[in-house]
This record gives sequence, C-alpha cells and structure tokens, in this order.
Amino acid sequence: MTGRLEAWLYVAQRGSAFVLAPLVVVHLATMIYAIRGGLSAEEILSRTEDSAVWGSVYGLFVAAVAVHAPIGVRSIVREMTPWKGRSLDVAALLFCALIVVLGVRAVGALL
Amino acid sequence: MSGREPPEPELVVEIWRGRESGEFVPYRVARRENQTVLDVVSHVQRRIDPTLSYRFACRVGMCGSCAMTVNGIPRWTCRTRVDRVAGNGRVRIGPLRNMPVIRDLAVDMAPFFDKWQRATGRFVPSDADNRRTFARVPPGSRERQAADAGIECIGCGVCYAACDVVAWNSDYLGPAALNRVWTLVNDSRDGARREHLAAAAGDAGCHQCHSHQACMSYCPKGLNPTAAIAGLKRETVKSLLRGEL
Amino acid sequence: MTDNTVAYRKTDILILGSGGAGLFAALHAHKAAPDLDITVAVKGLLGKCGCTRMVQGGYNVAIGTGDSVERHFMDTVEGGKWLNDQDLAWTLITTAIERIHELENELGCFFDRNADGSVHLKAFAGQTYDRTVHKGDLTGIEIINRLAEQTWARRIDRMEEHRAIALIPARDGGRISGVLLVDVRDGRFHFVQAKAVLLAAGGGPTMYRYHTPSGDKTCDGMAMALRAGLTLRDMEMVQFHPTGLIAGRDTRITGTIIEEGLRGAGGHLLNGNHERFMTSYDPRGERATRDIVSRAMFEEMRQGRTGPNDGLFITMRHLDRDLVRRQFKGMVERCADCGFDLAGGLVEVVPTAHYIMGGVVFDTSCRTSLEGLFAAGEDTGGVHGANRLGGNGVANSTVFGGIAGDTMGPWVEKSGAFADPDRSAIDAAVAHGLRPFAKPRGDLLDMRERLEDIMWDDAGIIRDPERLHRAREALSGLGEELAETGVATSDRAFNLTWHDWLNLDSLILVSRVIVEAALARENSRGAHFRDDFPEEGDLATSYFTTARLDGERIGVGTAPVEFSRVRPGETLIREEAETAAA
Amino acid sequence: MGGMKYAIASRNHPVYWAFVLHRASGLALAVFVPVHLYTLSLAVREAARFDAFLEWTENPLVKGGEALLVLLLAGHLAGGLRLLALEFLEWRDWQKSIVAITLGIAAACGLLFLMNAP
Ligand SMILES: Cc1cc2nc3c(=O)[nH]c(=O)nc-3n(C[C@H](O)[C@H](O)[C@H](O)COP(=O)(O)OP(=O)(O)OC[C@H]3O[C@@H](n4cnc5c(N)ncnc54)[C@H](O)[C@@H]3O)c2cc1C
Ligand code: HEM
Ligand code: SF4
Ligand code: F3S
Ligand code: FES
Repeated sequence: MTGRLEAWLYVAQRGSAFVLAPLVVVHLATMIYAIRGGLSAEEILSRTEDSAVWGSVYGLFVAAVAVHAPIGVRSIVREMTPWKGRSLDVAALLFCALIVVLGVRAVGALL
Repeated sequence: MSGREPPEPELVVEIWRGRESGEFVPYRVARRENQTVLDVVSHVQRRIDPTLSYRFACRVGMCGSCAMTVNGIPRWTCRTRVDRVAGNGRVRIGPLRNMPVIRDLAVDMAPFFDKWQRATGRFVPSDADNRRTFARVPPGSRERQAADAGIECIGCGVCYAACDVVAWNSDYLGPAALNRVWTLVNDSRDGARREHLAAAAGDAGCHQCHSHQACMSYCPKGLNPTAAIAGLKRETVKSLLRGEL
Repeated sequence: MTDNTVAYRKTDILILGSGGAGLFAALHAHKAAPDLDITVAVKGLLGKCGCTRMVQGGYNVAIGTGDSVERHFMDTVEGGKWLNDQDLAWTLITTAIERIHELENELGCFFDRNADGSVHLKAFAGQTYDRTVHKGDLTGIEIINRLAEQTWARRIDRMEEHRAIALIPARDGGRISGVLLVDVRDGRFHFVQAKAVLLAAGGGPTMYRYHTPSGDKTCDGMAMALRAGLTLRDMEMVQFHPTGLIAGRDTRITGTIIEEGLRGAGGHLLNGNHERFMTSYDPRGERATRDIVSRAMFEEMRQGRTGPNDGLFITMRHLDRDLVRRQFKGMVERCADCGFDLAGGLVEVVPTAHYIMGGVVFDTSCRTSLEGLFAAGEDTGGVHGANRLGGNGVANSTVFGGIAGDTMGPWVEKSGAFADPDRSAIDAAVAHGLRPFAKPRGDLLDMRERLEDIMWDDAGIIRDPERLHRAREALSGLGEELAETGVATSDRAFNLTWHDWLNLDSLILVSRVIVEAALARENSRGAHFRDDFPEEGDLATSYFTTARLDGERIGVGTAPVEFSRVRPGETLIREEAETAAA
Repeated sequence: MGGMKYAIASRNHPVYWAFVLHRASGLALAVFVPVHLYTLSLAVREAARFDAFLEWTENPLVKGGEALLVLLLAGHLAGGLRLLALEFLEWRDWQKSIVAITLGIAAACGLLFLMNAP
C-alpha cells in the first residue's frame, strides 16, 4: 500500500460492494422465503448445517462486510464529526476485527 | 389625486450584511422588467445603501465573479432573472457557501483557485519540439468530445459552494478543480496524464466525492463535474491497480 | 478620520491588469528572467475581469493555406483607413502566428478543429480570408483560463482586487518609480516600487450609455498615463458594435453584445415600426460593415423610429428556428435568461461602444516615452488606426503583452533600478483619492448616467462641432461637480461606491480627451464620423491626433502618418501588385 | 458557516435525498451487523435462548423493526448499485433518473417481506 490511502480504501470499499451485491440479493431472497411460517433455530440450522456452500457464502459475506462497513463508517465519522486521523483509522480497524470475530463465531456456530 | 402614478411594484430583498457573522437586512427595491439578481444588488448599492459590497465584472455570464446564494441556492446572479427566483415576492441573497466571506456578498475565492493548482489544473506540453503546428485532433474523437464536455467552466465556484463534501472536508479539491483535471486527462496533447491522475487520486481528491450531483445540478454552464469525477475514479483505479500512481 | 498611511513594497516588475496583455507579459517576463520578482496587480480577481475573457469571435492569424501575413496586414491597414502605425501593425500580424501556436501548444488552449482534425479558421467581417481561430463562441474564456492557470503555477505574485490609481515618477524625474494602488478589500493605500511597470489596464469605452466591456474597465490606465504626462493618440477612434442588447432601465446586461454572426446568418434589423431599414442605407443591407450599420441605426434612432426602450430590433423569426437555436445556442440562452426569445421573437438592440482604438503612444518593443514604463493591449494606440478588425483585438493584447514581457525581463536585468519615488506625487494622489470622503454625499449613479448620455448623444457615432462643443462644456461641468461630490461614509473596505467615484474620475478625463480629439479630426475615417466633414480626406497626407494633459488643459495636436511599409494605393500582396502592374 | 443561518436549499434535490437514505441505511446496517452476528452465534450454544429470542421477535414492534432493516438493506443495495453504475459505467443521461428506480426496488423488497411475514 503506497501513500494513496484514500484511493486504496475506495478500491476496497467498492470492491467489497461488488461482492456484497449478489450476496445481499441472495440473503434478501432467502429471508423473504424463509420467514414464511415463522422461524426457529432448528430450521435455520437444518438449512445451513454441513453445507459447504452456505458456509462459504456466509464466510464471504462476513469478510466483505468487515471490509465494507468500517470504511463507510470511517468516512461518515470523518465528515460529520471532528474525529479524524490515526485514532479514527485504528478504531475502524477494531470495528473490522469485531465484525470478523463475531462473524467467525456465527458462521462456525451455524455449520 | 388623479395625476398620481400607481406605486411601482416592489420587491423585498434580504441581503447578508457583515462577514462570517452578520445579519440579513431587508431592502425594498423597485421591480423592473428583465431585472436580474445582480441588478437588484446593484440597485441597493447605488440607490439605497452605498456601503454594500459585492463582486461582478462581465455582467453576461462569462467571468464567474458574481455568484451568490439566492434563496439558499448558489447561482450566477447576472444571468438569474428575479422572476425566476422570487416566487413569493421575497428574495434572500447571501454570499457563496464554503468560502471565507470578505464582506457582505463578496467571498475570498483564493482557496478555490489554490485547489485548482493543487489538482494540477494546468496544461503540460507533451512534445517540446512540435510547437509550430496544431496537433491533429478530429472533433468527433472520443477524447476530444470528453475534453470539450467540461472545458467551458467559468470558475464561478457555484459547484464548490453547492457541494457538501467541500463543506465537510475543507481539503477536498472540489468539483471544478477535478472537472478541469478530467479535461486534461482527456486532452490528447497533454504530456502529464500520470501527474494529473496522481493529483486527482490524492487524499483529498476524487475518491472523497459521494456523487451528490449538486455540482451538476447547479452549474450554470450545464457542465457535469459528477461525470468528470466518476471518470477520474475509474482511471485512477486503473492506474492504481497497475501500480502507476 | 481618514487614514492616509501608505504601505510600501517592492517588486522588480509590476504589471497592471490581468487580461491577455497583463498575463502574457507576466509569463514572458518570468520566462525571460526567472529570478525576478514579478507582481500582477489587478482591479478584480486575476483572470476574472477585463475583456479578453469576453472575446467571443476569435483570434485573427494568417495561417490558412493561401493566406499570408501581407494579406492580413493589408486588411488591417485598409480597415484602419491608413492611420495605423505600420510597424506596429506588422509586428502584430507576424507575431500573432507565433502567439497562436504558443497558446495552443504551451498554454493548452484547445481551439476548434475541422472534421479532419486541423485547426478551424472562420470568417470574420472585413477580411479577405477566413483566418479567425476560435473555441466555439467563447474563445476568450479558453484563452484567459489557460493563461491564469499557467500564471498561478509559476512564481508570480498576485495583488488581486488592488486598483492602481497613479503612476508615480522618480524623485529626480525622467523615469517611473512605482505605482500607487488601493487595496479594494480594506481600502488601504499601497505604494509598489518597481524597476519596470507595465500598463495593461485595457482602456474600455464605458463612458457611453451603451457599452460592451466588463464593469471593471473604466479607462484608468489611460487616465493614469495622461496624468503621468504621456501622450495618447487616435483617441477619437471609438468603435461601436452594431448590436448591443437593451433590457430596460437599470439592467447591467444592457449594452452587452448580441452576436454579429446573427446578421451574417440572415438576421434582419427592424426599426420601431417593425420595418427593415438597412437596405435603404447600403446595398449589402444588414451585412454591411460595423461602422455603416451602426451609423444607419443611430440615424433611425435619431429619427425617433424606436422601440419601447429607445432601441431597434433584431429578429431571426423568418429563419429556421431550430437551426438558429442550434447555431447560436449561447446567444439564444443568454437572451432567454433576460426574457427574450431570440429564435422566434424580436430582441431590442442598439449600437454599443466596444473598443477604443486610441491609447498610449508606444513602440514595437512596448516602450513608452517614460523610462521604465511599458504598455500593451487596449491601453495603447496606433496598432489598429481608425478601426479595429474583429479578431485583431485579442491578437493585439496577447502579441504585445508577450513582447512587453520579453522586453522587460532583460531590460530590468541590464538597466533596471529602483528609483526613489516623488513623495509629493504620492501625497497628491492619496489626497485626490481621499477627496470624496471629505465631501457631502451626492448621487454618483445619476452623474454616471449623465456622463453616458453626454457621450452617447454628443460624442458618439455621428459627430459635429456643435455637439462636441456642448459635450466639452458638459464634461467640464461634470468634472467640477465630481470634485465636490462625496461618498457619505468613512469606511473604505470594499467600498464600491468609492470606486464608482474613482471610475467616474478616470472616465471624465478620458471622455474629455475623446471630445478634443474628435474636434481635431476634420474628416471622417473608420470609426470617426463628422457630419460636417463626411469625406475621408486625402489618404496620402493622413495624420493622426495626439493628446496630452497640460496642467488642467488637454493639448491636442496632429502628426503625419509614416507609411513605413506601404503607401495608400499600393499593396504588399504579391499577386495583386503583379496584376496591377500588368 | 458560523452565524449565517439560512436553509441550504441546494440540498433539496432528489439525488441528495438518495444520498441521505444511503448513508442512514449504511450506518444503521453497520450497527445492526454485529448485533445480528452475535445473536446468530447464540443459535448453537443456546438454541433455547435463541428460540426465546425469536419469539420476542414476533412482537409487532420488533417485527416492524426487522421490516425496516430489510427495507434499509434493500434500499442500501439499490442505492449502492446506482452508485456503482454511475461510477463504473460511462455517463448516460438515464443516470439522472435512476434514483426513482432505486427507491422503487427498495420499497418493493420491503413490501414483499411484510407480505410474507406471518
Ligand atoms: C464583449 C467583447 C467581445 C470581444 N470580442 C473580441 C473578439 O472576438 N476578437 C478580438 O480580437 N477582440 C475582441 N474583443 C476585444 C478584446 O477583448 C480586447 O481588445 C482585448 O482583450 C484587450 O486585452 P487587454 O489585456 O488589453 O485588456 P483586458 O483584457 O480588458 O484586461 C484589462 C485588465 O486591467 C485591469 N484593470 C483595469 N483598471 C485597472 C486598475 N486601475 N488597476 C489595476 N488593474 C486594472 C482589469 O481589471 C483587467 O484585468 C472583445 C471585447 C469585448 C468587450
Ligand atoms: C450488510 C451490508 C452492508 C453494510 C453494513 C454497509 C454499510 C455501508 C456504510 C456504513 C457505508 C457508508 C455510507 C456513506 O459513506 O454514506 C456504505 C457505503 C456504500 N455502500 Fe454499503 N453496506 C452494505 C452493503 C452494501 C451493498 C450490498 C452494496 C452494493 C451494492 C453497498 C454499496 C455501497 C457503496 C457503493 C457505498 C459508498 C457510498 C459513498 O461513498 O458515497 N453496500 N455501506
Ligand atoms: S463547473 Fe460549473 S459551477 Fe463549477 S466553477 Fe465551473 S462553471 Fe462554475
Ligand atoms: S456535489 Fe460534491 S460530492 Fe461529488 S458529485 Fe459533485 S463533487
Ligand atoms: S458578472 Fe461575470 S458571470 Fe456574472
């Protein structure tokens, strides 16, 4: 990564958005489909357990969101609050880590 | 009295008086046919309050000196008819947003033009020997059309005043400067494409734009900086991925 | 109450004005002598004021196949009715070729092309060849934007919104020492001491009721030159553009140009009775030259056959409206913004004062008679003679601006020196500038309107001694009135009303010179038409007028034109010379 | 700008509102995602608690909140696609009117979700 931080962040944010777009479509579709008749933990698990496909789909989802959301929140904070600079960048990284950790736990639990 | 003429129709204008802090002061101005907002401001200075400060030069939309905020919208005032903006008979005129106020309606445009330079908004000759001919550039070519699309900027600062990203990030180069760089990137005669892209991709450059499209909505020349900046985003990303930035 | 302190600063080269002349001078001086401190001081924002920016038509240059410098030169001299300084005209035409390539290839102007990619040359009135390079109908914006960008990019200082008010001679006389300016923003005085000064404030006949130039141009440069003892020439030569817009009372846009191309494309001029009239003045009708059309229009107006705002009409409605809308897009939009339908309706128009051919006497390297003072652009006289060809104006400012830079750079390095200013001259100029703060408030707008009426009615398109004498009287009365009129406030910061006063001060002085020069020329040449002497006079004994300030009096004289390259009746164009000989 | 209190009317144009929605939805999603992931991970370890949680979500207020989130996700997706089209495709004039289509898609998704909900 050269000094062009903002340019790279842009690439990462738009790149992750490209990844997220189809995943979100799928997610929305399953959600709309799945909630017919109500949800239960078992139902969710039966749909996802031991499915390599679902595993990688959600894994990818988590990874993309972990890239996408912190960058977005960082720019919102930079623009709309006085908070700028290194500490904000670190906070964004921590937010990214949080999503990764929670995401790994969730995906692990589902599988 | 039968000989009395009917009273002239009047317009109430509220004009910003002061610097960064100040107030809107109401004035009553005679309505005239074909009156522009600049005419109203001139009327106040010439006939009501001689201390009112504002700026204009060409008076026909060529110099970009006369832009002000009219009812909350940045406009060139010499080409804005009062009829168009005075729906309810009231007009509120302030200085442009996002630039320091010098006094009343005149703002300091230096930051705007400094950024034009920081964005490398200037031509760099490509071929030092070939100075005695005109480069052949077919008018229909894609590059020429792209360069022409943004070339007629008059530097009025309307887009800059309309853009919230400028308001939020005082380093952001802004729509006009980036529009100029995009013109140069498309100018087949220019010899510094890389430098232009690098400047546009800087930390306060094109990637800060959220495509609000206020710039293109209010540009009095009908230019489209949004499209120019989108073009820069594409080209800079290409260069970035190729390791050329 | 009044703060008359003066801040001092120094620069090697001080340039007044940021039009084509000023900016070219800055760039060339910087190139010729990169170590010098160069400062551009300008009344408005750099590049955003003055008339170069307003150039619509384009830039004349003899680069077409079949065209030649001789042809362009002959057109210029014949257009100028043989009053041009031929060496200046020759310099203009030959250097324009260099300049246009510099504009395109070094500064980055992107002029229009033909379908095959070569540069497009368009026709402009009064020329035997298509030789006008342009960028759409906004050539000036392209030129000035590119010049300004290049200036910003270099180590060239800017004093924006600084208005020059007096050229200050050296204490021991003989040369200039610097310029006194007012910082418009805070109203303070600055004396800038300089080794060389360029006068490039761009003239501008804004003393006429209808005028085209930008609002910042009020003949300050010419007025300062007169007060510094310089001689002006050809000051009776004021060019009127036939079609200026009238939008009604108190509209700033009134007087601005309605494009000439409209007449070329078949537009009709109508009088107040909605009748065409041009055909009864000239067989070419609306397509006759600028001066003939302007005079015919003035005559119609004098006869009282006018529209609601005392003007005449132009109309395109008998033509294909979509075509008109496409071909004259900018103009149609501009009219629409003012409430007129150019393609389908009537637009009220009037001849409008456009350009002063006269100005400071200078030579082909831009020197003036005052050592250290150089001049270029519309402030100068002699290049155009009695009439300026459309497209030769911006060529003039860029050509001579560049030459001025080329001259000043090496000149300063070799023989430039800071001279001590004549303090009494500074004090007098400060006192003069502060005068309105000590006088009772008056109606400056009313005075400006009276000035414009005097000049329009009595020293305008058609002149005679009776009117000119009336104008002389009225102007001297107006000058006295101004001296006793004040601005009703002590606050000098961004005080436009004070500047209105200073503007009037310059305009009245230069108006007086125009009137005196017009009285001195007892024939009709180019832009100058005398009802009592409608003939052009003997070309072989052509003379030009000169004017200078002697105390409060304006001294006018005449001097014979030197036909240094070609005499009336001869031509430099080889084929024509040969056919004539055969 | 300090002191100068007047409405910034220039913000009142459709694209600006689209931006506001996109930003608000992005922020809301960013807040929701960690919560969502956390509750999901509960599913395995404490299926009972998770089901209790799901029951809680039967509450109409919570239901409404969920619908809103779907709406936001759909809206953010549609808005995001609009931006990607604007930035990565050559400019076409239809991009001026794409805001309306975006809102339409988002609204449709939200409605579908609500209609499907038991
Ligand atoms: C509407 C219009 C259209 C024209 N179209 C054409 C055309 O198509 N082709 C053509 O060849 N010519 C055209 N001309 C003429 C041409 O514009 C001028 O001849 C030329 O540009 C003058 O250049 P300049 O540098 O001398 O002056 P300008 O460009 O006018 O610049 C003068 C500068 O001096 C500054 N100044 C004035 N007073 C002071 C002061 N007291 N202190 C400091 N600075 C001062 C001004 O603010 C300005 O920056 C046109 C003119 C007008 C008005
Ligand atoms: C769960 C998923 C998502 C979360 C949490 C999320 C979050 C965010 C956040 C917080 C922002 C910053 C908003 C701003 O700057 O105004 C943002 C911006 C963005 N999002 Fe998302 N987003 C998600 C999904 C998507 C999807 C699916 C797309 C794609 C198509 C997308 C496309 C974009 C784009 C293009 C931006 C940039 C906006 C800008 O810079 O102007 N996002 N997102
Ligand atoms: S892009 Fe348009 S709004 Fe912006 S400075 Fe140029 S002309 Fe003005
Ligand atoms: S308004 Fe500003 S955010 Fe971008 S599209 Fe224009 S520069
Ligand atoms: S005064 Fe020049 S653009 Fe309005």
